[in-house]
Amino acid sequence: MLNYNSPIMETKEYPDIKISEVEPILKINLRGKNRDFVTKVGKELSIIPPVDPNTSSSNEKLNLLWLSPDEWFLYSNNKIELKDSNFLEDSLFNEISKKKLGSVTNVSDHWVKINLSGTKIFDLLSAGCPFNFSNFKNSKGAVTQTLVNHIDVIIHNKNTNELNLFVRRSFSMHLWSWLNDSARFI
Amino acid sequence: MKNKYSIFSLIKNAFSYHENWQRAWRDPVPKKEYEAIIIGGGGHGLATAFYLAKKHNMKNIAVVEKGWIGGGNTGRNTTIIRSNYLWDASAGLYDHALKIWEGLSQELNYNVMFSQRGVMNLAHNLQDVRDLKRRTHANRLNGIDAVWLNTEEVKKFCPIINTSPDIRYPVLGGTLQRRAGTARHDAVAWGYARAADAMGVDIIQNCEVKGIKRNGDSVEGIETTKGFIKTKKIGVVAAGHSSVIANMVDLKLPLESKPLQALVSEPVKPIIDTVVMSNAVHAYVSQSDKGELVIGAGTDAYISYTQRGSHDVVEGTLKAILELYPIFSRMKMLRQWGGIVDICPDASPIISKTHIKGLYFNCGWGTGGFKATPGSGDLFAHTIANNEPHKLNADFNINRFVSGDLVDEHGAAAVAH
Amino acid sequence: MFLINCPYCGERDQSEFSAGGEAHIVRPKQPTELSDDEWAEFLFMRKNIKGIQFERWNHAHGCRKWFNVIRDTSNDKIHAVYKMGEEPPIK
Amino acid sequence: MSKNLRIINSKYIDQTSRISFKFDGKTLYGFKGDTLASALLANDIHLVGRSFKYHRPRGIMACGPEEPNAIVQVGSDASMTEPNTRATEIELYEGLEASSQNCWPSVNFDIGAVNNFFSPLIPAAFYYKTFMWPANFWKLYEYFIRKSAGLGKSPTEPDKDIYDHRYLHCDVLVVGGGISGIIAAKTAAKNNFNTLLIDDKNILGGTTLFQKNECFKINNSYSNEWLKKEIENLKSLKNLTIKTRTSLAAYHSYNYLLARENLTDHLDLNEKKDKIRQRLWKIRAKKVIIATGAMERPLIFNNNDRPGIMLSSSIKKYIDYYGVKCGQQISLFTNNDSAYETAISLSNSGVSVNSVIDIRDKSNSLIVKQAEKLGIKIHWKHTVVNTNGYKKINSIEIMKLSDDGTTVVGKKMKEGCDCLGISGGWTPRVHLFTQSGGKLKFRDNDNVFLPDKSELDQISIGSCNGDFELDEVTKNSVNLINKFLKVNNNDYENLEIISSKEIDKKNIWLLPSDKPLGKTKPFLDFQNDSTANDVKLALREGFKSIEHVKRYTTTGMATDQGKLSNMHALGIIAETAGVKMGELGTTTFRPPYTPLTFGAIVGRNVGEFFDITRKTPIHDWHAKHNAEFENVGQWKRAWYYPIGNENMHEAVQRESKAARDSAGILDASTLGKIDIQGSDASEFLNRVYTNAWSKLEIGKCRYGLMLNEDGMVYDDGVTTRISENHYLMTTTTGGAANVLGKLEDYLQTEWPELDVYLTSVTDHYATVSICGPNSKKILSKVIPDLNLSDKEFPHMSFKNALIDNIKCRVMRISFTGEHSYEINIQSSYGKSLWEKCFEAGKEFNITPYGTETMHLLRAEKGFIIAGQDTDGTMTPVDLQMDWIISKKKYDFIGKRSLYRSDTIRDDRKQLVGLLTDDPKEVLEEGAQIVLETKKQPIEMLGHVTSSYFSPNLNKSIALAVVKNGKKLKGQKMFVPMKNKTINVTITDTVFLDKENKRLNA
Repeated sequence: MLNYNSPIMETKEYPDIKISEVEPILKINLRGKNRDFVTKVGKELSIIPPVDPNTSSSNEKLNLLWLSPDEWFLYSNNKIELKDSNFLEDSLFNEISKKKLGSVTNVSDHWVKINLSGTKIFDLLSAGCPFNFSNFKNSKGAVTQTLVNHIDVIIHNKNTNELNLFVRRSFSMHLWSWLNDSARFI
Repeated sequence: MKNKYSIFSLIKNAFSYHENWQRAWRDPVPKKEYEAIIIGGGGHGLATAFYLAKKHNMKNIAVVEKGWIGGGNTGRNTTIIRSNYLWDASAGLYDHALKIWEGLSQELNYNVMFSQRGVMNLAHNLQDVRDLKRRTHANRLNGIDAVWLNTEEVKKFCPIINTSPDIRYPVLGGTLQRRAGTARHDAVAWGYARAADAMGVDIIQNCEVKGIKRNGDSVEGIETTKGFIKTKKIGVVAAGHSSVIANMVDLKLPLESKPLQALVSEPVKPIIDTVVMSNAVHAYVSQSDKGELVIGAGTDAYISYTQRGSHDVVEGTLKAILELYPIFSRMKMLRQWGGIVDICPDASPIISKTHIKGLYFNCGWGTGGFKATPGSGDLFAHTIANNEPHKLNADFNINRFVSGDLVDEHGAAAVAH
Repeated sequence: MFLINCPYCGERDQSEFSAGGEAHIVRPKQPTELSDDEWAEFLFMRKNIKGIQFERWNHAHGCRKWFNVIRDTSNDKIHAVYKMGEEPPIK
Repeated sequence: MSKNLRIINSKYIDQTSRISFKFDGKTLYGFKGDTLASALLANDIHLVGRSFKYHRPRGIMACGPEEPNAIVQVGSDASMTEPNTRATEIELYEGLEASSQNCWPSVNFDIGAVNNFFSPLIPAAFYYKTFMWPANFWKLYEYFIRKSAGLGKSPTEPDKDIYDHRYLHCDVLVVGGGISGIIAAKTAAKNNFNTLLIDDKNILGGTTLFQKNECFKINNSYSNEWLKKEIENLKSLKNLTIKTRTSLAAYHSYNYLLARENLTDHLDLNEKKDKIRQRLWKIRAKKVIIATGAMERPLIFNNNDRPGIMLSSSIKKYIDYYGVKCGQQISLFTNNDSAYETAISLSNSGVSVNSVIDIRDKSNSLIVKQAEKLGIKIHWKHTVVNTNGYKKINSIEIMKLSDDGTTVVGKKMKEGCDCLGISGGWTPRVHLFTQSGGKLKFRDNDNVFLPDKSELDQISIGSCNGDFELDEVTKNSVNLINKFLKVNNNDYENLEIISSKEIDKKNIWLLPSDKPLGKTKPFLDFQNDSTANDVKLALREGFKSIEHVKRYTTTGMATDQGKLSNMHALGIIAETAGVKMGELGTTTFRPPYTPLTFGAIVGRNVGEFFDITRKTPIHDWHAKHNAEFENVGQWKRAWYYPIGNENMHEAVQRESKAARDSAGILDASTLGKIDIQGSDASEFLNRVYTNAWSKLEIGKCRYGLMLNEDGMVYDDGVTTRISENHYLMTTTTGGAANVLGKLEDYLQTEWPELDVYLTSVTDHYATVSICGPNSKKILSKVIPDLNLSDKEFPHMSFKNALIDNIKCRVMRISFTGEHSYEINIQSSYGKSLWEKCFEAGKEFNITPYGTETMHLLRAEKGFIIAGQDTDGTMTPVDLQMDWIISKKKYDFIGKRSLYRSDTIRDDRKQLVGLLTDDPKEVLEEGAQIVLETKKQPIEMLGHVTSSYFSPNLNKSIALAVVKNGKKLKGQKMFVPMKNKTINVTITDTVFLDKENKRLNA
């Protein structure tokens, strides 16, 4: 049997800050331009891809994040069975990519999901992130793509003082140790 | 004739409380016409005028400068002088300059403080090593004094460098040119100005060029803020503003003008007595005679004429400095500034005629122009005087961008752009 | 550090973007028909304007979209941004 | 023995907490709240340093960042010492050690002082005029010049302190916590602006904080008491953040500002550890209010630089705030009213004021009247013509000014004193405003540059905007703030303000003396030792612009950046050259406002965080098997795996042999991978690669070469057709990001009509590559149910497969020339798959190999590495890869450039193989290749790009680029090294298995 290794597999707590890696979860990148694509995705996921920049739509299982006018990022809230994720990926691929409506790409292991919670998480990010969180903070579901300590990230405002941060796997260990080093001084 | 500078003239003048020193250069009103006009009163422009007068016996020439002489990149660079370039054409050009540097103070009777303290280029990855060794071999065969140093030898030559194998990008060796070094940038402009003035060259400051008058395919003169000046030969040495002049005659050049920043620390007692450059992590440092650490930062990617760059570039450079010299962490940045560098796609300059008769361009020096000042002036003067390039600058013509015969020096250029 | 108003994501710090040089230099549809000079014009020759310049930027660390910016290169002031394919809002 | 000059009553100094510190090795005492400067003065120490050029004794002159003289070395620890620190800004702490700089052997007896004797010989810029003979002696001269120059000493060990960064966004940033800054912050915060107030001192209030004078009252209470209440009220404002000990360093465009917060410099030695020393705040403010106040100007007269000569306002702060007497017989010298505030403060504290020398004819202001009431002697229309005392001033010489103020008349009076306060008026701190690109205007009646136009959303208020009187400061600030914030705050309506008004003004930039100018030393830039004479010399020699004069005389270029000297330099230039100061313009103030440690600028981006480190999913396995790693871009790649005490050569020889003899395994996860989907995918590939793609069958792989528009090779890799409209492209490790960016650029801007989507999957897949004759056997163990027959699964094809139910893609492609497979599996299973393959391969001695062996193996086959065998000047033709350029295709990126007059030359540098006559001799990569070693200059025809000793061929092999190489096969050539010349022969680029038999072995 092949065993599963995610890069971090840790949870760390600091005063008013908790950071942890949450894996394995499904992540799929969706690209498409026309209306048919949008309706098809809506039908497959029962979530309509948000058209407003920097927003997301969610149900109890899945989140669909706006990344750009023709790109969305789908991720599951919880650990998901391999067969289920394969099924979802295949059906999306067959309905969208095969039918020339856009593209469907599994990026489950391209991105690593780090969950940040606590009242000081925005101070933590501000140690290395030029993004202005003042409005983002208070709008649940808000999404931004930006840089944290020079590393590309997708940040999803999941709840008050709770964020899901996505970082490319090969960068994740570096970002993780930077987050921990920074947390010492918040 | 100007009175000669020397320790004796200093003593003599001391008795009159230094009240009898002559002007270093006149402040003439423009004549109606000149044999040739140099646009741009930086080091290259002033040197061009000097050699036109000295070697080509053209006395009736003027240098027009929109601000004050030496106020552009001449006074804003980190004064590194070296000739360890890869390609034969570049090696020829820059070593020609280096040879002139070696006697320049005496030639100009002005101490330009050319200090041959050596320039060392460091390698931080295997491809760096290949590229720098390739350059070292090429330099050697071109008669340029470059030697390869292994990590221990690097440490021996400059002990304060962190050569630990544990740093993120360890020093894997380097190439050293001992004849290379630094000079006092202002003195270069002032020295050439004084010497050129002594030979009758008119240096006209605060005179901005507004247009170039043409008659068909040849130039007739320049429109300036001080009126029209007639001439049949115009040498443009306007660095970052080359395209501005070129656009006056609808000439497009393969140039982009970008911000290049530099900074100095507060002065301290001697701590580093050579010049160390590191392209891979982007750190260049030397120490001025005054004691300031002189640090060159990188270029920004966007076009700008503001003489200001973005802070990230400065931060990026200093973090590389601290990676290689952790002892400098408590040193303080005293002053930072920016210049406008005109960059060619192949990181090599243009010293060339144009399709317009009597119009010559000397530009595209990017981040490395200062080191070439005397050679650039000498060869540009030759090109203007003979309406033909000297063999040393023949390869640096504008046409190379059409034929594709580029002189790609990205590897050897100070700042990889 | 500029503040650049990405037409898709809104105002962001310059560090999220990368500059792409002069805008509206269209790649020739039939390169093989061009003379060496014409090709060099496309390849290398630039206006390098001091003043109002139309230029390309990419929101590289955001939505990854390319767009156009109208910026005064003599003081770095940004006058307008507009999407690829759109007409410049200012002439 | 030093006396104690401390007076009892000062609210700001805790006189119960005695602190011991060391200065020049001597143990002294001060109190919490002192600066090093105030503590030294309290111990009657004025002499703290020597000047830069003449090594003249210099004392404390000011009380803030403008201090030019009191620059000390803090600490003696090799890693923690800090040079060039202003004693006026160092907060005293237990254990502080400081010492004078630029003097030897000691500040009291300094050998360098001989320079002062030679000073007539070394005017401004003398060094440009001499040290030229003999020519080769400059090195020697320079050695001594450098030794005597410089101020403090750099640390010699790495810094132990930690620095940090923090981004901050606010609606309103207020810079400066003086009276106008307080008003601004309160108004902004009360009106719901998210506001940040910063001040570089440890306490808010500016100079008003200790302004207890009948002439300055607000609503019938002393201005300081009124302000204290205001500061109290700030505490209740929730929108307001206050940061003290925070100095604004730089004001960039787009209201991007940098501020340095000092967190531990004021703490006792034992409290500093493991805390952040300085934090750099990167502030993005919607609106900026500058309230940075003004600096007092000195006066320029003969010998105005002796220890004991201080700014009058500083003497006032030392007595009123620190409770320190700067002397016991103090004289004051002024051209304006503010010196009288000092006089009053002094006499109120019982310090005797000899007299006030005032160059004006008279002044009837409130404050002067009050001084006269206190019986303070005033010499109207007089000037100081000279001062005496070497290490400390002991007397001044006074004479009457002529009516036009250009000369002195009458007889000289001598006045004894141990301290002279000088006041030349005030200079608004416009530094930040100009840094931000703002333009200045000149106000003639008191000779000040004021903020004028700015592109940014900012204002300047208070004395940095030219309002010097208390009533102006308050009233104008309130109005400006309301207008700027578009609010109507009536807190400050109808304040009753008593304020002295200065009516009589007079200014003389260079005060006359009874001696000829040449014989005097009127200092302008105290630290750099440039005098008014130097400036006049520069002008005489034709240096006209302020920038020229500044550079020629070094005026304003010391560590204080001319805060005290610039205005007088400008004044003297204007006077001498006969131009208006307004027209002359000022020098550009460049960031930072005060010197900023490299540490603060860099923050925690040092050591581990200097640059990102990228690791593959299999990294830990490599580390565990003692791999040496190579940096490839930001990646760490396994380089080679030494066993026991093998060196790199031995390890690589073993790995290479094993890979060809049996089986090798490589971690190829770092290769860039781009998932391409869309109905125009094939057409897209046709345009970006040089070869044709439309006909590539589904399930097949193809090698592609990508060019720049200039025709030069840019990147390469294998792309696989997964299904009709679905491809997986691989790029080089280093090229991945750039290639994706470049392709997106073309899609978005040049070919928007194409229906193609690109998604990076580089990190999603781990790539395990197995090669060698036994690779097939091993794979069949790993994926039993996959048919590996050459017919079913030929070279350059791919299969989907399942390994323990995990989807993976298997490509049969080869970069080594061996029969080999690349398995792409989602990264989380990468390590496990690697281990599985390793297990399966054990019986075949499967050997992990790194990048070095990979490079060797591919070189045996003559495969190029973009970036090693190419350098941005090589076309596919140069690489002898003409076969990969589709003749049919109408266009592809870079095609046109291949047909330029230079790129079609057939004698360009071309890729060839190289064999050394001595098969043991391994060429150095980068070595040059020549045909003719005799005649100079030696013509270089090319260079070695790749070179190895091949264990499989048991000889040295190399790839090289050589001019006209294609035609030179079999040609003997030379590789001239430093100490020998190596004979080589040009060969084909393929050294091993030319018929590619091994691919299907």
